[in-house]
Amino acid sequence: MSAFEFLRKPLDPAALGAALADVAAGGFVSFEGWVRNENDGREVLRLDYEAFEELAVKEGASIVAEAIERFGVRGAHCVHRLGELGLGELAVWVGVASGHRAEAFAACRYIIDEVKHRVPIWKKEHYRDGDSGWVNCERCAEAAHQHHDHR
Amino acid sequence: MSAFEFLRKPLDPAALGAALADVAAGGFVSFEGWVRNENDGREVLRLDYEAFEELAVKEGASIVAEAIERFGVRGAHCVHRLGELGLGELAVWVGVASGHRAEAFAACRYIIDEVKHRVPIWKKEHYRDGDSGWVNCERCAEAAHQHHDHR
Amino acid sequence: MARIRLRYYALLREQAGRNEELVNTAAGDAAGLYDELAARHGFSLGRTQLKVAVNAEFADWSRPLADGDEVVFIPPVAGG
Amino acid sequence: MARIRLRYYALLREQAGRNEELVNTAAGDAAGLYDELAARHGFSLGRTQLKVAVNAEFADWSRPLADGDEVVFIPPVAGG
Repeated sequence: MSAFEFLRKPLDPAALGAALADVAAGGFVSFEGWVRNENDGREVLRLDYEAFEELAVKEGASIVAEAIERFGVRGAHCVHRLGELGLGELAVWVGVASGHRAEAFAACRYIIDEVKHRVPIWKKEHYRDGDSGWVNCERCAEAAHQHHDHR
Repeated sequence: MSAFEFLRKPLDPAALGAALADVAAGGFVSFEGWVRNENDGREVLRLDYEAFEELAVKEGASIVAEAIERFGVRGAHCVHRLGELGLGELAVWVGVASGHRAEAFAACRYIIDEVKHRVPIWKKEHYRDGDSGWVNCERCAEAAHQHHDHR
Repeated sequence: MARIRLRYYALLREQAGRNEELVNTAAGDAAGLYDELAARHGFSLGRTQLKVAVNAEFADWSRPLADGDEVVFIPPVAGG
Repeated sequence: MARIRLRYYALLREQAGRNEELVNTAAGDAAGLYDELAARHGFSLGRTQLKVAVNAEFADWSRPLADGDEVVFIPPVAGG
Protein backbone atom coordinates (compact mmCIF):
# COMPACT_ATOMS: atom_id res chain seq x y z
CA MET A 1 0.00 0.00 0.00
CA SER A 2 1.33 3.41 -0.96
CA ALA A 3 1.35 6.05 1.78
CA PHE A 4 -0.90 8.26 -0.37
CA GLU A 5 -3.53 6.98 -2.77
CA PHE A 6 -6.49 8.07 -4.87
CA LEU A 7 -9.75 6.16 -5.09
CA ARG A 8 -12.69 6.68 -7.45
CA LYS A 9 -15.13 4.79 -5.22
CA PRO A 10 -16.35 5.46 -1.66
CA LEU A 11 -13.68 5.26 1.04
CA ASP A 12 -14.06 2.73 3.86
CA PRO A 13 -12.62 4.24 7.07
CA ALA A 14 -12.95 0.98 9.02
CA ALA A 15 -10.83 -0.94 6.50
CA LEU A 16 -8.35 1.92 6.19
CA GLY A 17 -7.92 2.12 9.97
CA ALA A 18 -7.59 -1.66 10.28
CA ALA A 19 -4.68 -1.57 7.84
CA LEU A 20 -2.73 0.52 10.39
CA ALA A 21 -3.39 -1.93 13.26
CA ASP A 22 -0.25 -2.27 15.38
CA VAL A 23 -0.04 -3.73 18.89
CA ALA A 24 2.80 -1.32 19.67
CA ALA A 25 0.51 1.67 18.96
CA GLY A 26 -1.58 3.04 21.82
CA GLY A 27 -3.12 5.97 19.97
CA PHE A 28 -4.78 6.30 16.59
CA VAL A 29 -6.05 9.61 15.18
CA SER A 30 -7.96 9.96 11.95
CA PHE A 31 -9.25 12.92 10.00
CA GLU A 32 -12.14 12.75 7.55
CA GLY A 33 -13.01 15.57 5.17
CA TRP A 34 -16.75 15.49 4.43
CA VAL A 35 -18.54 17.30 1.59
CA ARG A 36 -20.27 20.21 3.28
CA ASN A 37 -23.54 21.84 2.16
CA GLU A 38 -22.11 25.36 2.33
CA ASN A 39 -18.93 27.21 1.45
CA ASP A 40 -18.31 30.90 1.82
CA GLY A 41 -22.02 31.56 2.26
CA ARG A 42 -23.10 29.65 -0.88
CA GLU A 43 -25.23 26.52 -0.80
CA VAL A 44 -23.31 23.58 -2.26
CA LEU A 45 -25.03 20.56 -3.89
CA ARG A 46 -22.08 18.43 -4.97
CA LEU A 47 -18.36 18.52 -5.78
CA ASP A 48 -16.08 17.27 -8.54
CA TYR A 49 -12.52 16.38 -7.55
CA GLU A 50 -9.70 15.99 -10.03
CA ALA A 51 -5.93 15.65 -9.57
CA PHE A 52 -2.67 15.70 -11.44
CA GLU A 53 -2.26 12.15 -10.22
CA GLU A 54 1.31 11.42 -11.23
CA LEU A 55 2.68 14.37 -9.25
CA ALA A 56 0.03 14.24 -6.52
CA VAL A 57 0.83 10.70 -5.39
CA LYS A 58 4.52 11.58 -5.15
CA GLU A 59 3.86 14.80 -3.20
CA GLY A 60 1.28 13.09 -0.98
CA ALA A 61 3.66 10.23 -0.17
CA SER A 62 6.39 12.77 0.66
CA ILE A 63 4.05 14.50 3.12
CA VAL A 64 3.18 11.24 4.87
CA ALA A 65 6.88 10.32 5.06
CA GLU A 66 7.68 13.77 6.49
CA ALA A 67 5.02 13.32 9.18
CA ILE A 68 6.34 9.87 10.16
CA GLU A 69 9.88 11.22 10.36
CA ARG A 70 9.05 14.51 12.10
CA PHE A 71 6.68 13.15 14.76
CA GLY A 72 8.07 9.66 15.14
CA VAL A 73 4.73 7.93 14.61
CA ARG A 74 4.50 4.24 13.75
CA GLY A 75 2.27 4.42 10.69
CA ALA A 76 0.30 6.88 8.58
CA HIS A 77 -1.80 6.76 5.45
CA CYS A 78 -3.84 9.21 3.37
CA VAL A 79 -6.46 8.40 0.74
CA HIS A 80 -8.31 10.96 -1.40
CA ARG A 81 -11.46 10.49 -3.47
CA LEU A 82 -11.66 11.60 -7.11
CA GLY A 83 -14.71 12.22 -9.28
CA GLU A 84 -18.18 13.43 -8.35
CA LEU A 85 -19.15 13.47 -4.66
CA GLY A 86 -22.49 14.24 -3.03
CA LEU A 87 -23.19 15.97 0.28
CA GLY A 88 -21.84 14.19 3.33
CA GLU A 89 -19.52 11.95 1.30
CA LEU A 90 -16.01 11.28 2.52
CA ALA A 91 -13.51 13.16 0.33
CA VAL A 92 -10.26 12.55 2.17
CA TRP A 93 -9.13 10.24 4.97
CA VAL A 94 -5.95 10.53 7.03
CA GLY A 95 -5.02 7.97 9.68
CA VAL A 96 -2.03 7.92 12.04
CA ALA A 97 -1.05 5.22 14.55
CA SER A 98 1.45 6.11 17.24
CA GLY A 99 2.85 4.95 20.55
CA HIS A 100 1.29 7.95 22.25
CA ARG A 101 -1.52 10.28 21.33
CA ALA A 102 0.20 13.68 21.19
CA GLU A 103 2.30 12.63 18.20
CA ALA A 104 -0.68 11.01 16.49
CA PHE A 105 -2.69 14.25 16.69
CA ALA A 106 0.24 16.37 15.49
CA ALA A 107 1.11 14.09 12.58
CA CYS A 108 -2.51 13.79 11.42
CA ARG A 109 -2.94 17.56 11.49
CA TYR A 110 0.33 18.03 9.62
CA ILE A 111 -0.68 15.63 6.86
CA ILE A 112 -4.10 17.14 6.15
CA ASP A 113 -2.75 20.71 6.30
CA GLU A 114 0.09 19.95 3.90
CA VAL A 115 -2.11 17.91 1.55
CA LYS A 116 -4.49 20.83 1.23
CA HIS A 117 -1.64 23.23 0.46
CA ARG A 118 0.77 21.20 -1.63
CA VAL A 119 -0.91 18.34 -3.45
CA PRO A 120 -2.30 19.14 -6.93
CA ILE A 121 -5.96 18.32 -6.30
CA TRP A 122 -8.81 20.59 -7.33
CA LYS A 123 -12.46 20.73 -6.48
CA LYS A 124 -15.31 22.32 -8.35
CA GLU A 125 -18.33 23.27 -6.32
CA HIS A 126 -21.81 23.13 -7.83
CA TYR A 127 -24.19 25.57 -6.16
CA ARG A 128 -27.94 25.51 -5.71
CA ASP A 129 -28.22 28.71 -7.79
CA GLY A 130 -26.91 26.79 -10.84
CA ASP A 131 -23.48 28.38 -10.77
CA SER A 132 -20.27 26.45 -10.20
CA GLY A 133 -16.68 27.30 -9.46
CA TRP A 134 -13.19 25.95 -8.82
CA VAL A 135 -12.34 26.53 -5.16
CA ASN A 136 -9.41 28.93 -4.69
CA CYS A 137 -9.40 29.79 -8.41
CA GLU A 138 -12.35 32.01 -9.07
CA ARG A 139 -11.47 34.72 -6.64
CA CYS A 140 -7.78 34.79 -7.42
CA ALA A 141 -8.69 34.82 -11.12
CA GLU A 142 -10.65 38.01 -10.49
CA ALA A 143 -7.68 39.46 -8.62
CA ALA A 144 -5.41 38.48 -11.48
CA HIS A 145 -7.73 40.16 -13.97
CA GLN A 146 -7.78 43.40 -12.01
CA HIS A 147 -4.00 43.45 -11.87
CA HIS A 148 -3.51 42.26 -15.41
CA ASP A 149 -1.34 45.17 -16.45
CA HIS A 150 1.00 44.80 -13.53
CA ARG A 151 2.07 41.23 -14.09
CA MET B 1 -27.52 8.71 22.56
CA SER B 2 -25.68 10.08 25.57
CA ALA B 3 -22.56 12.14 24.88
CA PHE B 4 -20.49 9.66 26.90
CA GLU B 5 -21.19 5.96 27.16
CA PHE B 6 -19.70 2.69 28.33
CA LEU B 7 -19.88 -0.54 26.37
CA ARG B 8 -18.96 -4.07 27.42
CA LYS B 9 -18.61 -5.32 23.84
CA PRO B 10 -16.25 -4.30 21.00
CA LEU B 11 -16.67 -0.73 19.74
CA ASP B 12 -17.59 -0.15 16.09
CA PRO B 13 -15.88 3.06 14.91
CA ALA B 14 -17.72 3.09 11.58
CA ALA B 15 -21.14 3.06 13.26
CA LEU B 16 -20.01 5.57 15.88
CA GLY B 17 -18.74 7.96 13.20
CA ALA B 18 -21.87 7.54 11.10
CA ALA B 19 -23.98 8.66 14.07
CA LEU B 20 -22.24 12.06 13.86
CA ALA B 21 -22.95 12.47 10.12
CA ASP B 22 -23.90 16.08 9.40
CA VAL B 23 -23.97 17.78 5.99
CA ALA B 24 -23.00 21.05 7.64
CA ALA B 25 -19.77 19.48 8.95
CA GLY B 26 -16.69 19.57 6.72
CA GLY B 27 -14.23 18.00 9.14
CA PHE B 28 -14.39 14.95 11.37
CA VAL B 29 -11.61 13.92 13.75
CA SER B 30 -11.58 10.74 15.77
CA PHE B 31 -9.25 9.32 18.38
CA GLU B 32 -8.95 5.63 19.19
CA GLY B 33 -7.08 4.31 22.20
CA TRP B 34 -5.71 0.85 21.43
CA VAL B 35 -4.42 -1.68 23.93
CA ARG B 36 -0.66 -1.57 23.58
CA ASN B 37 1.75 -4.45 24.14
CA GLU B 38 4.05 -2.39 26.35
CA ASN B 39 3.82 0.20 29.11
CA ASP B 40 6.72 1.74 30.97
CA GLY B 41 9.07 -0.92 29.67
CA ARG B 42 6.91 -3.88 30.74
CA GLU B 43 5.35 -6.30 28.28
CA VAL B 44 1.55 -6.17 28.57
CA LEU B 45 -0.71 -9.12 27.64
CA ARG B 46 -4.19 -7.77 28.39
CA LEU B 47 -6.07 -5.12 30.37
CA ASP B 48 -9.09 -4.99 32.65
CA TYR B 49 -11.10 -1.76 32.67
CA GLU B 50 -13.56 -0.84 35.38
CA ALA B 51 -15.39 2.41 36.14
CA PHE B 52 -17.48 4.12 38.77
CA GLU B 53 -20.14 4.28 36.11
CA GLU B 54 -22.71 6.52 37.73
CA LEU B 55 -20.22 9.35 38.24
CA ALA B 56 -18.17 8.58 35.13
CA VAL B 57 -21.03 9.03 32.68
CA LYS B 58 -21.90 12.38 34.22
CA GLU B 59 -18.29 13.59 34.19
CA GLY B 60 -17.74 12.25 30.67
CA ALA B 61 -20.87 13.98 29.38
CA SER B 62 -19.74 17.23 31.01
CA ILE B 63 -16.39 16.99 29.22
CA VAL B 64 -18.04 16.46 25.83
CA ALA B 65 -20.42 19.38 26.49
CA GLU B 66 -17.45 21.58 27.48
CA ALA B 67 -15.68 20.70 24.23
CA ILE B 68 -18.74 21.52 22.13
CA GLU B 69 -19.18 24.84 23.91
CA ARG B 70 -15.51 25.82 24.00
CA PHE B 71 -14.61 24.95 20.41
CA GLY B 72 -17.97 25.51 18.76
CA VAL B 73 -18.06 22.10 17.10
CA ARG B 74 -21.27 20.59 15.73
CA GLY B 75 -21.21 17.20 17.43
CA ALA B 76 -19.02 15.05 19.65
CA HIS B 77 -19.27 11.64 21.28
CA CYS B 78 -17.08 9.44 23.47
CA VAL B 79 -17.47 5.72 24.16
CA HIS B 80 -15.29 3.67 26.52
CA ARG B 81 -14.99 -0.12 26.77
CA LEU B 82 -15.24 -1.93 30.10
CA GLY B 83 -14.12 -5.42 31.04
CA GLU B 84 -11.24 -7.50 29.75
CA LEU B 85 -9.46 -6.34 26.57
CA GLY B 86 -6.75 -8.04 24.54
CA LEU B 87 -3.84 -6.50 22.65
CA GLY B 88 -4.87 -4.20 19.81
CA GLU B 89 -8.45 -3.86 21.02
CA LEU B 90 -10.17 -0.50 20.95
CA ALA B 91 -10.52 0.82 24.52
CA VAL B 92 -11.85 4.32 23.90
CA TRP B 93 -13.28 6.17 20.92
CA VAL B 94 -13.76 9.94 20.58
CA GLY B 95 -15.35 11.51 17.50
CA VAL B 96 -15.90 15.18 16.70
CA ALA B 97 -17.69 16.70 13.69
CA SER B 98 -17.14 20.36 12.95
CA GLY B 99 -17.58 22.98 10.25
CA HIS B 100 -13.81 23.29 9.96
CA ARG B 101 -10.95 21.02 10.91
CA ALA B 102 -8.99 23.13 13.42
CA GLU B 103 -11.85 23.05 15.92
CA ALA B 104 -12.42 19.33 15.35
CA PHE B 105 -8.79 18.53 16.20
CA ALA B 106 -8.81 20.79 19.26
CA ALA B 107 -12.08 19.44 20.63
CA CYS B 108 -11.09 15.80 20.09
CA ARG B 109 -7.79 16.34 21.88
CA TYR B 110 -9.54 18.15 24.73
CA ILE B 111 -12.01 15.32 25.24
CA ILE B 112 -9.48 12.50 25.39
CA ASP B 113 -7.11 14.50 27.63
CA GLU B 114 -9.86 15.40 30.08
CA VAL B 115 -11.36 11.89 30.06
CA LYS B 116 -8.00 10.46 31.00
CA HIS B 117 -7.60 12.92 33.86
CA ARG B 118 -11.08 13.34 35.26
CA VAL B 119 -13.31 10.35 34.56
CA PRO B 120 -13.24 7.57 37.20
CA ILE B 121 -12.04 4.71 35.00
CA TRP B 122 -9.24 2.36 36.01
CA LYS B 123 -7.18 -0.13 34.14
CA LYS B 124 -5.25 -3.10 35.44
CA GLU B 125 -2.38 -4.29 33.28
CA HIS B 126 -1.46 -7.96 33.16
CA TYR B 127 2.20 -8.50 32.32
CA ARG B 128 4.02 -11.33 30.63
CA ASP B 129 6.02 -11.93 33.82
CA GLY B 130 2.79 -12.88 35.61
CA ASP B 131 2.58 -9.67 37.62
CA SER B 132 -0.26 -7.17 37.28
CA GLY B 133 -0.93 -3.64 38.41
CA TRP B 134 -3.39 -0.77 38.44
CA VAL B 135 -2.02 1.99 36.19
CA ASN B 136 -1.23 5.20 38.11
CA CYS B 137 -1.83 3.46 41.43
CA GLU B 138 1.10 1.22 42.08
CA ARG B 139 3.77 3.85 41.91
CA CYS B 140 1.87 6.50 43.79
CA ALA B 141 1.02 3.86 46.39
CA GLU B 142 4.76 3.38 46.90
CA ALA B 143 5.21 7.13 47.14
CA ALA B 144 2.37 7.33 49.63
CA HIS B 145 3.93 4.60 51.70
CA GLN B 146 7.28 6.38 51.78
CA HIS B 147 5.64 9.63 52.86
CA HIS B 148 3.20 8.00 55.22
CA ASP B 149 4.21 10.06 58.23
CA HIS B 150 3.91 13.38 56.42
CA ARG B 151 0.26 13.13 55.41
CA MET C 1 -23.06 7.94 64.24
CA ALA C 2 -23.83 8.01 60.50
CA ARG C 3 -24.64 4.92 58.47
CA ILE C 4 -22.59 5.15 55.23
CA ARG C 5 -22.56 2.95 52.15
CA LEU C 6 -19.11 2.51 50.61
CA ARG C 7 -18.38 1.30 47.12
CA TYR C 8 -14.84 0.28 46.21
CA TYR C 9 -13.09 0.27 42.84
CA ALA C 10 -9.78 -0.88 41.41
CA LEU C 11 -6.91 -1.14 43.92
CA LEU C 12 -9.12 -0.17 46.86
CA ARG C 13 -11.64 -2.88 45.92
CA GLU C 14 -8.87 -5.45 45.89
CA GLN C 15 -7.34 -4.26 49.16
CA ALA C 16 -10.74 -4.08 50.88
CA GLY C 17 -11.60 -7.51 49.49
CA ARG C 18 -15.13 -6.38 48.65
CA ASN C 19 -17.12 -4.22 46.22
CA GLU C 20 -19.11 -2.43 48.87
CA GLU C 21 -19.92 -2.32 52.52
CA LEU C 22 -22.13 -0.52 55.04
CA VAL C 23 -20.37 1.12 57.97
CA ASN C 24 -21.44 3.06 61.03
CA THR C 25 -18.95 5.80 61.63
CA ALA C 26 -18.33 8.60 64.06
CA ALA C 27 -16.04 10.32 61.54
CA GLY C 28 -17.19 13.87 60.97
CA ASP C 29 -16.13 14.08 57.35
CA ALA C 30 -14.94 12.07 54.36
CA ALA C 31 -11.28 12.50 55.36
CA GLY C 32 -11.89 11.00 58.77
CA LEU C 33 -13.84 8.14 57.25
CA TYR C 34 -10.98 7.33 54.86
CA ASP C 35 -8.43 7.26 57.67
CA GLU C 36 -10.70 4.90 59.62
CA LEU C 37 -11.15 2.55 56.66
CA ALA C 38 -7.51 2.75 55.55
CA ALA C 39 -6.49 1.52 59.00
CA ARG C 40 -9.08 -1.29 58.91
CA HIS C 41 -8.35 -2.51 55.34
CA GLY C 42 -4.68 -1.59 55.02
CA PHE C 43 -5.14 0.70 52.03
CA SER C 44 -1.79 1.59 50.50
CA LEU C 45 -2.94 4.79 48.82
CA GLY C 46 -2.47 8.03 50.70
CA ARG C 47 -5.44 10.36 50.88
CA THR C 48 -3.58 12.97 48.80
CA GLN C 49 -3.61 10.50 45.88
CA LEU C 50 -7.38 10.13 46.04
CA LYS C 51 -10.52 12.07 45.29
CA VAL C 52 -13.79 11.43 47.02
CA ALA C 53 -17.37 11.34 45.75
CA VAL C 54 -20.46 11.57 47.92
CA ASN C 55 -23.75 10.48 46.39
CA ALA C 56 -22.10 10.22 42.95
CA GLU C 57 -20.78 13.80 42.93
CA PHE C 58 -17.17 14.85 43.52
CA ALA C 59 -16.96 16.29 47.05
CA ASP C 60 -14.50 17.99 49.39
CA TRP C 61 -12.74 15.87 51.96
CA SER C 62 -14.13 18.17 54.63
CA ARG C 63 -17.70 17.54 53.63
CA PRO C 64 -19.75 16.46 56.68
CA LEU C 65 -21.27 13.01 56.30
CA ALA C 66 -24.98 12.40 56.70
CA ASP C 67 -26.83 9.20 57.47
CA GLY C 68 -27.46 7.30 54.23
CA ASP C 69 -24.65 8.93 52.21
CA GLU C 70 -22.94 6.83 49.54
CA VAL C 71 -19.19 7.40 49.55
CA VAL C 72 -16.63 6.38 46.93
CA PHE C 73 -12.90 6.94 47.30
CA ILE C 74 -11.43 7.44 43.84
CA PRO C 75 -7.91 6.14 43.13
CA PRO C 76 -5.83 7.82 40.41
CA VAL C 77 -7.73 7.36 37.17
CA ALA C 78 -6.37 5.85 33.97
CA GLY C 79 -8.97 5.78 31.22
CA GLY C 80 -8.19 5.38 27.54
CA MET D 1 11.83 25.45 -31.22
CA ALA D 2 10.95 22.86 -28.57
CA ARG D 3 8.06 20.42 -28.87
CA ILE D 4 6.21 20.43 -25.52
CA ARG D 5 3.32 18.32 -24.28
CA LEU D 6 0.88 20.24 -22.09
CA ARG D 7 -1.66 18.72 -19.74
CA TYR D 8 -4.43 20.90 -18.32
CA TYR D 9 -6.40 20.57 -15.10
CA ALA D 10 -9.35 22.26 -13.43
CA LEU D 11 -9.98 25.86 -14.50
CA LEU D 12 -7.16 25.84 -17.07
CA ARG D 13 -8.58 22.65 -18.64
CA GLU D 14 -11.95 24.32 -18.99
CA GLN D 15 -10.52 27.57 -20.37
CA ALA D 16 -8.23 25.73 -22.81
CA GLY D 17 -11.14 23.51 -23.85
CA ARG D 18 -8.91 20.44 -23.81
CA ASN D 19 -7.09 18.02 -21.49
CA GLU D 20 -3.79 18.21 -23.32
CA GLU D 21 -2.05 19.48 -26.39
CA LEU D 22 1.29 19.41 -28.17
CA VAL D 23 2.85 22.77 -28.98
CA ASN D 24 5.98 23.96 -30.71
CA THR D 25 7.31 26.94 -28.86
CA ALA D 26 10.18 29.38 -29.08
CA ALA D 27 9.67 30.31 -25.41
CA GLY D 28 12.91 29.90 -23.52
CA ASP D 29 11.34 28.90 -20.22
CA ALA D 30 8.11 27.83 -18.54
CA ALA D 31 7.14 31.44 -17.80
CA GLY D 32 7.37 32.41 -21.45
CA LEU D 33 5.38 29.35 -22.44
CA TYR D 34 2.60 30.23 -20.00
CA ASP D 35 2.36 33.79 -21.33
CA GLU D 36 2.13 32.43 -24.88
CA LEU D 37 -0.63 29.95 -23.95
CA ALA D 38 -2.50 32.41 -21.72
CA ALA D 39 -2.76 34.77 -24.69
CA ARG D 40 -3.93 31.97 -27.00
CA HIS D 41 -6.49 30.40 -24.61
CA GLY D 42 -7.53 33.44 -22.61
CA PHE D 43 -6.46 32.00 -19.24
CA SER D 44 -7.79 34.17 -16.43
CA LEU D 45 -5.22 33.07 -13.84
CA GLY D 46 -2.13 35.19 -13.46
CA ARG D 47 1.18 33.39 -13.40
CA THR D 48 1.76 34.41 -9.77
CA GLN D 49 -1.28 32.29 -8.82
CA LEU D 50 0.20 29.19 -10.43
CA LYS D 51 2.95 26.69 -9.93
CA VAL D 52 4.51 24.75 -12.75
CA ALA D 53 5.62 21.14 -13.09
CA VAL D 54 7.98 19.80 -15.74
CA ASN D 55 8.05 16.03 -16.26
CA ALA D 56 5.89 15.53 -13.15
CA GLU D 57 8.21 17.44 -10.80
CA PHE D 58 7.66 20.92 -9.45
CA ALA D 59 9.95 23.30 -11.35
CA ASP D 60 11.06 26.93 -11.43
CA TRP D 61 9.40 29.24 -13.91
CA SER D 62 12.84 30.06 -15.28
CA ARG D 63 13.61 26.45 -16.09
CA PRO D 64 14.69 26.14 -19.74
CA LEU D 65 12.44 23.87 -21.78
CA ALA D 66 13.75 20.91 -23.71
CA ASP D 67 12.24 19.07 -26.62
CA GLY D 68 9.83 16.42 -25.34
CA ASP D 69 9.20 18.02 -21.92
CA GLU D 70 5.78 17.54 -20.35
CA VAL D 71 4.55 20.74 -18.73
CA VAL D 72 1.64 21.21 -16.32
CA PHE D 73 0.53 24.60 -15.01
CA ILE D 74 -0.92 24.10 -11.54
CA PRO D 75 -3.84 26.31 -10.44
CA PRO D 76 -4.35 26.98 -6.71
CA VAL D 77 -4.99 23.59 -5.09
CA ALA D 78 -7.96 22.68 -2.95
CA GLY D 79 -7.82 19.10 -1.76
CA GLY D 80 -9.78 17.73 1.16
